[in-house]
Formats: sequence, structure tokens, C-alpha cells
Amino acid sequence: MSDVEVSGADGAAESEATHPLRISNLTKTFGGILAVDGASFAVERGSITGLIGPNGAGKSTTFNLITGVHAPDSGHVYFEGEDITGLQPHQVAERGLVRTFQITRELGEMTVLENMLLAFKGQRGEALWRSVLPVARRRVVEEERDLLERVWETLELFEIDHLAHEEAGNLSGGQRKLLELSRALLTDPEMLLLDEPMAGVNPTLEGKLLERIHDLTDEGYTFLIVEHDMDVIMENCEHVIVMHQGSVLAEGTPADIQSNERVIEAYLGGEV
Amino acid sequence: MTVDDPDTDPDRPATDGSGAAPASPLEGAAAVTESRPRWQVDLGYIVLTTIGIYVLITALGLLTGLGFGGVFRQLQTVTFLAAAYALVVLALNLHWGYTGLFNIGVAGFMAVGAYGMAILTAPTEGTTTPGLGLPMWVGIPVGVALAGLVGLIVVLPALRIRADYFAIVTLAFAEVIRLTINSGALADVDAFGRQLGTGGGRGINFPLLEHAIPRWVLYEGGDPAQGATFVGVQVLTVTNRLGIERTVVESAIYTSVLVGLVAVVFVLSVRTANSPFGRLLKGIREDELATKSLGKNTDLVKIKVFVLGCAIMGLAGIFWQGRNGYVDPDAFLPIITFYIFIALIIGGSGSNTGSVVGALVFAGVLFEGPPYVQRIINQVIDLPRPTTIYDAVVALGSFDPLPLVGYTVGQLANLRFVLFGVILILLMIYRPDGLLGHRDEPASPLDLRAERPTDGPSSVDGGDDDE
Amino acid sequence: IGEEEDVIEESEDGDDEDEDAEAAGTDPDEREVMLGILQPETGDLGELGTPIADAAELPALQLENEGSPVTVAVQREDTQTESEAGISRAEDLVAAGVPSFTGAAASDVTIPVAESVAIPEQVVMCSPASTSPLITDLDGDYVFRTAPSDALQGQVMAEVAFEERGWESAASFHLNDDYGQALSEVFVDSFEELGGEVTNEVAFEPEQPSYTSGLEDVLSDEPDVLIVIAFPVSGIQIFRDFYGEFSDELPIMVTDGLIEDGLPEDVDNPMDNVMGTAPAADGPEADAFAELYEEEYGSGPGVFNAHAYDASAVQILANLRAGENDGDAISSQMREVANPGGEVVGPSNFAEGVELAADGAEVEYQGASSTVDFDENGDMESVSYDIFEFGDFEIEAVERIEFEA
Amino acid sequence: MLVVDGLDAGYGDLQVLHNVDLQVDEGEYVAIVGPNGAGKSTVMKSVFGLTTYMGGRIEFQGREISGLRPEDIITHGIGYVPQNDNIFSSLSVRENLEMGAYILDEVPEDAIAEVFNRFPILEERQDQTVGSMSGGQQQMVAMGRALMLDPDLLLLDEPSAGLAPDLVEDMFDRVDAINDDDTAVLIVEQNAKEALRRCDRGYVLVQGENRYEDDGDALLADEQVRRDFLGG
Amino acid sequence: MGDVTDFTWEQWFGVLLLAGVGVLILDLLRRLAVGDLGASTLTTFLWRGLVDGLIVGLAAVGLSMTYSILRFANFSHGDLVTTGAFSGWTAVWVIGGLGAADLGSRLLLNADRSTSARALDVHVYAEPLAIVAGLVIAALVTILVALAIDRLVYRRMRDSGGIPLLIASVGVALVLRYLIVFLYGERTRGVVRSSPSIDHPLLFWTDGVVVHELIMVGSAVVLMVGLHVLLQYTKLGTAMRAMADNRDLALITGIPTERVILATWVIGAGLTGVAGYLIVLEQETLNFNTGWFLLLLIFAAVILGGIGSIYGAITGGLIIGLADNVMLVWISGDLTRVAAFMLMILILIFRPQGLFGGVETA
Ligand SMILES: Nc1ncnc2c1ncn2[C@@H]1O[C@H](COP(=O)(O)OP(=O)(O)OP(=O)(O)O)[C@@H](O)[C@H]1O
Ligand SMILES: Nc1ncnc2c1ncn2[C@@H]1O[C@H](COP(=O)(O)OP(=O)(O)OP(=O)(O)O)[C@@H](O)[C@H]1O
Ligand SMILES: [Mg+2]
Ligand SMILES: [Mg+2]
Repeated sequence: MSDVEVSGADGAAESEATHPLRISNLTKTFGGILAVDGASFAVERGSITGLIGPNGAGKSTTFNLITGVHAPDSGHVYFEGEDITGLQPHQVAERGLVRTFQITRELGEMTVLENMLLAFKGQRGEALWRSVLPVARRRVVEEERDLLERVWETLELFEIDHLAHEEAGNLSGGQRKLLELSRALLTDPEMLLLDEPMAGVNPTLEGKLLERIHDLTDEGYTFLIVEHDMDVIMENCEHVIVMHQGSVLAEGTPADIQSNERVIEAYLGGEV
Repeated sequence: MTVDDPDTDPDRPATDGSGAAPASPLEGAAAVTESRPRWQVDLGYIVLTTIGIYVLITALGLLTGLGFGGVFRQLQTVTFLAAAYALVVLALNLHWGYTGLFNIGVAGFMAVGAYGMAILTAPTEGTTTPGLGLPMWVGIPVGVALAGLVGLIVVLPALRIRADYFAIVTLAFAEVIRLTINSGALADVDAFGRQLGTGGGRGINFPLLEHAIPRWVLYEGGDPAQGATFVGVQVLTVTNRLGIERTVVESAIYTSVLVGLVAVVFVLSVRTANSPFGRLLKGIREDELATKSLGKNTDLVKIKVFVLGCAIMGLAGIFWQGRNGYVDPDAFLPIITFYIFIALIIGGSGSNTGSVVGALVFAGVLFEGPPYVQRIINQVIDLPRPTTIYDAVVALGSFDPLPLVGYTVGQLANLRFVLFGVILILLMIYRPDGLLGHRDEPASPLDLRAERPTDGPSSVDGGDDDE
Repeated sequence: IGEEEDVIEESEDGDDEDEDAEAAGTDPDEREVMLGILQPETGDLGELGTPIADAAELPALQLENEGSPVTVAVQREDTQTESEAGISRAEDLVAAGVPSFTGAAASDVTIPVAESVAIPEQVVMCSPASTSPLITDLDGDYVFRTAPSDALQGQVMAEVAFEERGWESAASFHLNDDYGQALSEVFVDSFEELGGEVTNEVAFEPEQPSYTSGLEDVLSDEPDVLIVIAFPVSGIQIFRDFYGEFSDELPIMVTDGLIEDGLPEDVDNPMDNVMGTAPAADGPEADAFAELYEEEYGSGPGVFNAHAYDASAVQILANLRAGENDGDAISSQMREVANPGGEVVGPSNFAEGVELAADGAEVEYQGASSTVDFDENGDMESVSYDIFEFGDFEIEAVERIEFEA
Repeated sequence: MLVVDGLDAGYGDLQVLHNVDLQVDEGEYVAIVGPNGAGKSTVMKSVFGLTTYMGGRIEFQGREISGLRPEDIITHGIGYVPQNDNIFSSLSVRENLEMGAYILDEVPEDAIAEVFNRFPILEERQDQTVGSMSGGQQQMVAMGRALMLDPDLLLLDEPSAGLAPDLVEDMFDRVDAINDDDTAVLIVEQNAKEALRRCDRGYVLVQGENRYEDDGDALLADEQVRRDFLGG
Repeated sequence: MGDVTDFTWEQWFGVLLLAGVGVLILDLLRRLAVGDLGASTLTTFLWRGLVDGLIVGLAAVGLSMTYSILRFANFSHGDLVTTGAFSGWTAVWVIGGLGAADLGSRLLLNADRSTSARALDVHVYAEPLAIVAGLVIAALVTILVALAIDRLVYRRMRDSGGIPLLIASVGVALVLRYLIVFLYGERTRGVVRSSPSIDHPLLFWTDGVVVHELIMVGSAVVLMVGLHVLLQYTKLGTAMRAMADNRDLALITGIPTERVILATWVIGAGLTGVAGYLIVLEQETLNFNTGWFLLLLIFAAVILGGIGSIYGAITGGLIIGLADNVMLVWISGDLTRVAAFMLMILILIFRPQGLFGGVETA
């Protein structure tokens, strides 16, 4: 579909219609360390795109730059044709670009249910006056029932419904990953950026999750996934981007990548 | 499903009764009232505490020979103080308990409210620090708005810094406010051709709200000369018949208005907490970046909540000082903020009911208690009063403990602070969640537990983790 | 005053209402005179307030000791030097039916107590120690004081400095509070009115680690004299810093807040360049009072003790002459028993005076602190000040100035 | 060497482990697998005295260690790399390693050199604060730190999570190598197939209880285990 | 959009702040030139600013250390300063005043007003031994008090977060302060004689060096450098930072955390006690509020400098001290403190982590 080694500068080839997320020439340094160095790529709509690369290649940092956790030193992020460079995290998320964290960030003293309920976008009750005033509140309550229904569905899907009333801080490492992923889904995103969503998740469940992700892509969601499990990447992604030392080393189909000399040298090692 | 669903019940005590091992008496009451709606339980706590404190004060008052009149006044004072505390503690709970904004500049915001009102309503002439001479119904809302505005100014820069820095910045701001008010620079200024100012260390006299508000309730246009209002006629006839003095009636009305305000703020706070908005606040408290990444404009929410809380603090300041008819900067020393924190922590931060209970306990028992004890002791025995502890201890050498006791009793007012400290410490060690904190108060307008039972023997379902 | 009020009053005192005006006195056997004492026995002014409260109780004890038929029921309450507690305790007094009380001490307690208790409840209060000029403006029918207003002290200081000592320029270094601001302002106004020049006015915060910079600032224009208005809690540091960095030849004038015997020792300097003013206990019967006090409590009286005795004594007389424990009635008798006209009464013949008053006779109280004449604001009509000289670690009163307001 | 016998443990009032039995012999390589939340990490934490002990016995080299403090346990020769929070993020790489050998009087330069040898990137970055390194780099630091004392038994809680594939391989090789040097290894892995393939023996933990115990290949071959826990 | 000129608003803010300071300095020079401001006045302000700054900085170092290692803002720190001051000077009076006054008034530092520093002749030349002994005792007593508090209070809260500990420390502060009042009374007292001074032709720039001031400044510098070396270059120092970072991991790693906490209190409290003692040596007066009134300034210094950084604490102290004094050129004395706090707040806006934040030097 797209050519190997695209550089974002001539990304004009990819239209907004087909590629909702495009980054061009992102650069970020921390102190003396060049974490991301002129990275450019685009993600195709409705695809599962893998973002791989050695540890420290700048994948998580790229996520942080895209989602506004850090501001890039230079370069741009475009989402649905809009320049979202330097926007606040919530502004990015409001536009439908939602991420999960490599090291999970659950809301520890809130129950799993509360964690999930928080995710919905544009809740009526998030306006203080509606939550407080008599008549308006009735509508809030109604809405809440609907939301709760959806939360339970999702919890069941991810097999954590038995933990619904547990405080999120008491979950095990894997359970936290699940919570975070399911919570991200509830925000009704256009596109999800998942940072190592399967690390620490039991293989059986992992399979189910991947199925679910495929279903979602069929519904039009787009995924960009950082993952070190090559099986997952190779079997599920239509497109893979390889980062190395802060910039994009290669792009292409899993097959292309697997046979790319430079990728093998830099990342895959002899194996796989 | 309903609240009474049998499936849910067996699980409940396990979760509700969790927390520090020895359940408090209040917690015990919770078990009894399990099946009642939450608001009834909450009201129960508040009423029980109030009754308890009233009984205690009455008993002590009679013991100290205050007489019924004195006891009545004491009850009124305590009620007033408790209500004033409750108002500001509720506001603090909104900041800290829900949003995790550790604001230790409470006294400063109270000062802004009180001073705003004082400057507006102080008479234009005839006093050392003239004001604008406006009526109180201008002064109060403007004072409240000013407190909110200053809250806005404080929170904007403070948004970006971490919790403990935030605390110190708010404390510094409160001191800036107090020192500025205190300074000669703003003591009297010419503004709009008027003499205005904070009065510096001298403070401002303004018309007593304790009179103005009740009169406004009792008389047409707040002026006794214009005759009584409908309510006024009723109240005055009844009280006259009972032979209650007018000033007593006025104080009672003032206190009632304040209690009413507390009730309103309380209900609004509860609704706020049990709503999606409250959920946002909790989310911010737990992990702001995660909440942001879900698309929530946390900064805006923090600003709103902070400003709202500060406005309520301003209101509390107004009513508090409104009883004196006089404000000066010393009423807003940082220690006041810590009093408010003690009250909140006793009750349990994160719980609105706890806030009110804490205010009652603090104002009624801790704050007013030691002077009572001192009185009782002084009445019962005539103790020697050595000037230093050395003399007292030396006397101990000759087996005379009385000087030491006398010295200690004489120092009770100071030892009260030691008591505050000890209580704070004990609470933080043994009941960091206070009497009622960390309860299972869902951040949702629905009772989440009741909505759907957990089905089957779930593998791990257990109590809250209580540090 | 109509029917309605009557009902109300009855509930409070159980006494029948009486047309106020000229009172008829009482038969002392019939009733107890009630008197409240509201002083800070703990808190910031605790050390000062306890002897003041003792002195305020002395007239009652004296009557008891001398076997007077009049009994005075004294109720003593502690303000803890806080306005909140002060109001509460004042309300306790009112609730107990006390029609008048001696209190409070700190001005920032006295004012709220007056505003929210004494004036609305129509009971009389007489402060022995509040010197804030603000109190002058409070309702003179209910709020009295035997302590002089600071407004007067400022004038005295200006006169002494400019006229007596011939200092033509002055600078003021004052505590940033009610006391410091008010005194400094009055001093500056009076000094300038007299023709002097005020080079600098600097306010300071209490209990700072150092005052060197503040002193440098206030002294930058080289005034002839420096006025220091402070309390020992900061004053010790101020003088330590002063002697550490500046010329100890520069004359300094202090106010009553710093007239404290141990000060030079704490400053570790003879303080030869310092003088000060303080309200004098200069009543005609100052000695008689001091003797009484010594007898009762075993030590000499301290600051404002004489004022406290006088405050209580006048209230007892007014109460007896009014014939009832009623604030309004006492209010209308306060000036009657204190101001000129009638038999002179004082600490030495208080027991007799009490009986005269009870019989409704004209009396004129002349006390320990002053002759005790109230003006229409409830302030003293005339007061006297002592001029103190520091030197060689001692403080000595060198002169007394009578001052008519 | 390590014997866990009928262990009950949990957090506060919450019991997570129910009567767990487990054994690691001298120089053995043992894996624990199981679904998320089964209590695998809890077992490890319990060995290190970091949970609420509720009953049963933990013995190491014949001595009971249940109830000891972590800093004592480490002197018995057990090293531990926890699942989360396993580095001192504000310290440099080198300082992290030095801390790993805190109980020694001298900084063991040879041990550090060996770690650097194993993970060359760490030598390059030895003065960088670890918090600013990537997830995988942090995992290396954590491993390196636990190896500083040359322990007799190494507890590894999901060491391969977040590692790049070559490093995963490398990590498993490394663990093999460690194991070959007579260090017993107890490993918790979600990369269960790899772990079971390499280990001597494996346990499957489900809902806080032992479900299966066998040698690794046997478990791998077990139809039931495959289906339920290894994703087919 | 250009990249270089693309300042973030914080940076703009920082530039503005610096520009503001620049303008003030220029104005200062102008005033000096015009003669609005005497040179001696300015030097007094500057010198006093430095000394005040060092006082605050010295007290701040202990706080900065316990703050970063034990992870909570200790609101009882000011009262530890007071504890050090009272205990140290009590020791000096008891030892140095032998025979000059009765034990009761020496033990309670003249609570009964029957003697004085003059009567006991307390200063460094007359009582060098007592002064040194006082220093040691100040450190020891403060350490003991801090350890006792840790045992009774903080130890039971090891797993609580920073805020519960902060609140508990407010309780500790109240208890300490009012126990001191209970023992010593509320009176302010002068506890040292006015300092002797050295005058020497070589000291051409001044009329005389105040010896007590010199001791204070000198010890402050020595202590701070020493502490820095200790924390930066010893294993204990690293272990402290490791603990500050991740206590659970420290446990697992075999760092004896309780012992490190003990060491932290010993060093932190010892330093704090000495600070209180030296502050009083310089300041000459003592009151139960001495430390509490310094506390907000100390916090300002610590936060300005960045928590955990010793040099930061000192820099912060100096900034606060200088602002508090030099601002007198422009504003009245009752507002300089306001200016100092505002400066802290403004600096935090553009450097939320403090000036030295992130680079934890200690
Ligand atoms: N600190 C804690 N407090 C309370 N409960 C906890 C705590 N840590 C874990 N739990 C609970 O204990 C159970 C077991 O957790 P554990 O971390 O041991 O699982 P795990 O097998 O390691 O899972 P994973 O593979 O997902 O890491 C979980 O249900 C979890 O909710
Ligand atoms: N906040 C930060 N401060 C300093 N350096 C950082 C920061 N965040 C990342 N880095 C550095 O940037 C580089 C890229 O890190 P990043 O976390 O993006 O890697 P990654 O590709 O996600 O690796 P992994 O797969 O191991 O998670 C690393 O060398 C890391 O040390
Ligand atoms: Mg990463
Ligand atoms: Mg685990």
C-alpha cells in the first residue's frame, strides 16, 4: 500500500482521508539526549500499525509528543488534517486521539467502575451546574445509567467485571493494563495509541484482546501499537514502522520488515 | 437491581466495615443503618454528633455553674462556631478531599471575603477607617466574589506545580494577603475621592451582620422603624411571649441563617461529589495526567473548583467576622488554617458529612473544651500558682504536687495547642481517614454497588486497602 | 421604651423596671451587686492580664475584708486574649445577669466585645487597659475606660520631644499594628504641628530575626531623635541591632510598651540614650491603692492595675446608686459617681463611699490611677504621663505631666 | 533450597494466596505462569517479606525466613527484581548498581564490570539518571542491580516485559547463563512458552492456588494448560 | 513558525522577571548616583541581606535534606530550630553561669527574670567552652528529640504519603512549640551578650567584624560544604538518595532503610539544632516563636532552590534574605516580606521545580 521508507516531508502522497495521523520531522531532546530525531510517518485509517524498535528508540517519547505530554522541539503533528502540535493532552484526546501508557496510570483510589465511567467524553454531568441543579440532574442520572450499561459490557469483554468494585490501586500488573485499555476504548476515540498494551497480559487473554482490536478496526478505528512481541506485530499489523535512535529506520508490511537487513541488524537480532 | 437485592448484602459489611480495625462508634452506627438511604445515614451522623456535643456542653455548663442562661449562650456560640467552621471545612473538602488541591491558605481567602465586605459596608464617616457605606446585600456578594477572584489569581500560577509546592504557595499567598492588609501602605488611600482602606493593623469597624441580617429578616427594609415583616411579627410575638430578649432572638436568627447556608452548601457539595463532575475531581486527585489523557480539561476543572471553594471560604470569613463587627489582620493568622484542617481531618477528608461532623467536634469539644476544664478546676480547688515550672518541680521534691498541678492548670490555654497537636498526630497515625473519611461514597449519581450485583464467587473481592 | 421591652427585661434580671434618671440607691442588705471581670488571664497578654484581673477584684475583696454590708458578687472570665473567646465569655457574663464588667484588656478584644455584646445587650463595660484611639468612637454610654487613649500619649511625646528637649527632627519606627500605627500617626501629626520635621516613618513586623535594615532605613535622614513604638518581644531585638550597628549617642524615645524593668538587661546595654513615656498611675490615692494591693496579693501593683481597681470601684458605686443590676441604669450613673460633685470617695474610704452611694448620695470618686472623670465618650478627661529616663540598666521616672484632653 | 509450604498471604485483610506450595532446588530453574491477578507477584513478594503473612512456612536453605525483614533476606543470598518500580529512577545507572551491593563494604568493581559486559548500553549511559531511560533500558538496570550480589537464588518477576525481541532472547539466555553458574532461578513470566521451554520445572498458579506442577516441557505439552493459559 | 524565537510563555515570563530585576538594579545604581540612596545604607542592606539569607539558608539545609529523603514537608522544622536554640543556650547558661545565678533561672533561661546574660557574662571570649558545649548539646538534644518524634510518630506512618506526614508534622510542630512554652514561658529574652568585635587595620572595609556574626557565617559555610561532600560522595549519601527515590525497592535491595532514616534524622536534626543555636548566637535573642516565624522563609528558600539541593537551599535563602532587605529601597518595611514571598511565587511560575530542581546535588 505504501512505500517503504517514506519520509514525512513528502507525505503529501498520503491524503488526510486515508491517513488520519501524520507526524513530520519531530525532534525532542532531553538534556543532552536526542530521544526523537526527525521522525516522520503517517498512519493509515482503519489499520493496525505497529511501531517497533529497540529499547530507547524513542517510541514512547514519540507517543508523548503526539499526545501533548511533551512539546516537541521542532516538527509537527497532524491529526485529521489539523496541526495539533503542542496542544494539551486533553485537547488531543478530545479530538479522538487517545493513548495508553507503557507504565500504567490507573486512578488508584477510585474503583474500577469509577475509572471506567470517567472515560466517557462529553458527559452532561461534567458541567457542575447540571450535576447540582434539581431538574438538570435527573437527565444526568439517566445518562449515567446508559454509561454504566456500556461500562459493564466492556468489563465483561475484558474479563475484569469481577473487579468492578475493587479499587484500581489493588489490581495486579496485568489487570491494570486491561483496565487502561478498556478505559481508553470508552472514550470513543477515532484512533488509539497503545504503548505495549500486551506486556504482562496473559496469552489467552491477549488473543481475545487482539480479536477485539481487529473487530474495532473493522468498525473504523485506527490503532498505532508499540509492542515488542514480534508475533503479535507480525500476525496482526498491516503496516509496521521501525524506529531506531529516534528516527524512522524502515516502514512497510510485516513481511518487508522481517526481511529488511537493517531492521534485522538493529532490532530483530538473528532470530524470529 | 435494587438496594435490597439479597445478593449484594452479604458482601457489604466486609467492604463497609473495612478500614482501621477498631470501628468507631460512628462506624458502628453505620452498620445499624445499613439499609437506609445514604442521606438519612449522613443526617443521622450529624444529628447524633450535635446532640452529643450539646449534652456534653450542658452537663459541663451546669457543673461550672453557668446556669441555664449561660448554657444556652454557650450552645449558641458553639453552634455558631461549628457552623462557621463547617462552611469553610466543606469548602476545603472540595479543594483537598475531592480534588487533591492541598490549599493551606484558607485564612487568606477568608480574609479577602471579610475585608471585601467590611470595606464596602463600613460607614463613610465617623470611624477611623471609613468605607463605602454600602448595604450588606451589596457587601456580602462582592466580598464572596472578591474571594473567588483572588482564588483565581492564586490558582492560575499554582496550576503547574506539585502538591506540596502548591501547599506552600497557597500559604505564602495567604501571608501576602494578611501582610498586605496589615501594612500601612493600604491602610488608608484616597480612591474615587473617598477615604478608603484596610485600616492596617487597626482593622475596620463595620455594621454588625449579626444585627443587620436578623433585622433584615425581622423588619421591613431591615429597619426596626419601618415595622416588622410578616416573619418578624410571628417571631417577635412568640419570643416576646416567652420573654426572650430581642438580641438573643437576633443572634439566634443570625446563627440560623448561617446554619441554613451550611445546609445549602452541604447539599450542593454532596451532589457535586456524587456526580460525573465529582468523578472528574477524584480523577484529578488520583492522577492528573491520566485524566488529561482521557480528554478532560483538568486545568479548567481545577480552576473552577478552586475559585468556587475560595468563594465559599470568603463567605465563611464574612459570617465569622460579621459577628464581631470588626476585622483586623490578626484574625487571619496561618494557625486558623490549621484549625480548619484539624476539623476536616477529624471528620475525614473526602466526606462532606465528615466535614460537618469534624467542624462540630472541633468547635464544640476541642476548641471550647479546655477553658471549661480550667474553670471547673479553678472553681473546685484553689491551686498555688508558681511562676515557673522550676518552682513547681522543686516543690515536687518535697512531695507537694499541687504547685505543678497549679502551674499546669494555669498553662491550659497553651496546653490546648499541645492537645491539638496530639490529636492531629493520633488521627494521622490511627485514623488518617478521620471518623467518616474514605467511606464508600461513589463518584456517581447512582449507587454503583446497588446497580448491579457482582455475580458469582468472584476470585478476589475484598475490602478497601487502608494504608 | 414601651411595653414590649418590659417583658424582655424581666426575663433577664427578674427585676422590676425602674424609670432611669436619678436613682434612689438601695438598701445594701437587699441585694447583691453584680460585677464582671473580663481579662486575658491566658494567651498573649496572660502575664499582664492576671494581675489586672486581681486588681479589678480588689474593691470587692476590700469590702468583704472590711466587713461592709454591701456584698459584691464577682464573676471572673478569661478572654484568652482572643476576640472570639472574649465575646463568648462576655456573653456568659450577660447571661449570668451581670450588668457591668471591667474589661477587656487588649483593644482588639475590647472593640469586638463592645460592638457585639456590651452595646447591643446594653451592659456597661469599663476597660482598664485598652488604649486604642478607636475606642473613643464607641458608644460612650456603655463603653468606658480608665486607661488613657494613645491619642494623648502621642501628643505628650511630641511636646516633650519638641518643646522640652528641643529635638527638631524625628523619625518613627513603629510596630505594624493597631497600637503602633495609631501612636505613630498621632505623634507625627502633633510633632509636625508643633513645627518639627518628621524625616521618616517606618513600620516593622514583629519578631523578625533582625531589624538592622529597617533601622538603617528609618535613620537614613539623620533625625535628632528616633521614636520606637514596640513591645519587648520585638523591642529587645531592635535595640540589640541598634546598639550593634548604630551610634548609641542618638536619642531614642519609647512608649509605654517598652517601659519594662528588665529591658536593658535583655538588651545588654545600659540604654543611656533612651527615654520614654507611659501613662501614670497618678490618682490622688495611688499610694492607698498600692498598699491595699500589696496587702492582698503580697507584691506591688503592675501596669494598669490601678486603672483596673478604679474601673471596678466606679462600677460598684454606680451600681449601688442605680439601685439595680441593670446596664442602662448603671450607665446613667457612671458619670454621676465619678465626675466632680459630691463626697470624695477613693480606695482609702471605699467602704464608706459604698454606703453613701447606696443611700443615693452624691459621690465623686477619685482613684488610684487618676481623678477618674469621664468625658462624653467614656474616656478620661484628664490623664497624666510619666517621663522615664533609661540609664545604667535602670529605668527611672523623672517627671510627671498632667494632660488635659 | 527454597521451600514454600502451605503459604497463606495477602495484603491487609485481603488474602490472595491460599495454601501455596512451591519448591526450588539448588541450581534449579523454576517458572511460575498463570493468568493476570493469579498471585504470581504476590508469591515473590511474600518470599521477600513484603506482604501480610497469614500462615504457612517459607524456608531457605533449611532456615525459616518467613517474617524476616527484606534487608535480612537479601543477606541469605536471594536477589529479587520486582515487576514494577524496579529501579531508582533519580539515581544514575552506576549508583543503581552500587546500591545493589549496598551490604558489601566495598563497591565490587568486578561485579559492575560484569554487568556492563552483559549490557553494554549501561556502560555507555552509566552516569545518566535511570528515570530518563527507556523502559527496556530500565529493565536492564534492574536486572543488573539484582545480580550485583551474585545471589544463590534469583527471583525475576516478568523480566522480559517491555524488552525488544533480541533482548528478550538475550535475557532468557542470560538467565540460562546465570542458572548455569549455579544460581537457582524462580521466574514469573507471561512469555510463558519461552519460560516453560527453558525451565526445569513449572508451576501454574490460578486464583492464588497451585493448579499444576510439572516439568516445563510436560506443562507445555499439556492440552489443558495450553488451552487455558498459554493462548492455544 | 520559526523555532528559535518561539519562546514558551514560561520563558517569556522568565525573561520578564529577569528584566524586572535588571530594571531594579539599574534604578538602584541611579539612586546611588543621584544620592537618593547612601552607599552605606545600601551596604547595610546588602550585608544584612546576606546574613539573613545565610540564617535562612542554614536552617533550610536540614529541611531540604529531610524533605528529599523522607519525602515530606516537615512543618515542625521551625520548631526543631527552636528546640536546638533553647537546649543549646540552656546548656550554655547552665555551664557558663555556674555560681552567677541560681540553677532555676539558668535552667529556664531566666524565665523568672532574676538574672541576665550580662550577669552571667555569656559571650564567646568569656565562655568559649560553654559556647562550644552549647553547640554540641544543641545538636544532641535536637537529634534526640527528632528521633523520639520519628519513633513515636513518623515511623508509624512510613507507608503514608507526603501529605499525611505533612499534616502530622503540623501536629508535631504544635506540640513542640507549646511544650517549649510550657517549660520556658512566652517571654522573649536576650541570651547572649552583645558580640565582641575585631578591629584590625587589615579589615579596611569595615569598622569591625562582629565575632558572633563571623562565627555564624563561617560555621554555616563549613557545615553546608561538609554536608554536600557527605551526601554526594559517600555510600550513605547515595543510599539516602536511593531511599528518597523508591523506598520499597531500597528495602528489597538490602539497604537498611530504617538505619538510613535514622542517619537522615541524625544529620538533618543535628544540623537544624546547630542552625537554631547559631542563629541565636548571631541574633542574640530567643523566643518560642523564633523557628516558627522563620519557617515560611525556610520553605521559600528550599522550594526556590529546589528540594534536595543544598546549594539550592543556600541560594534560595540568599535570594529571600536579599529581597527582604534590599526591597527597603523601594517599598516600606512592612511590605518587604510580601515582596520576598511574591518573588518566590513568581520564580516558581517559570521554574516549577525550583532553581536547582532536577539536579539533585545532595
Ligand atoms: N498492594 C495490593 N493491595 C491489595 N491487593 C493487591 C495488591 N497487589 C495485588 N493485589 C491483588 O492481589 C491479586 C494478585 O496480584 P498479583 O500482583 O500477585 O498478580 P499476578 O499474578 O502477578 O498478576 P500479573 O500477571 O497481572 O502481574 C490481584 O487480584 C490484585 O488485585
Ligand atoms: N523525560 C526524559 N528525560 C530524559 N531522557 C528521556 C526522557 N524520556 C525518554 N528519554 C530518553 O529518550 C530515549 C527514548 O526513550 P523512549 O522511552 O521513547 O524509548 P522507547 O522506544 O519507548 O523504549 P522502550 O521500548 O524501552 O520503552 C531514551 O534514551 C531515554 O533515555
Ligand atoms: Mg517505551
Ligand atoms: Mg505480577
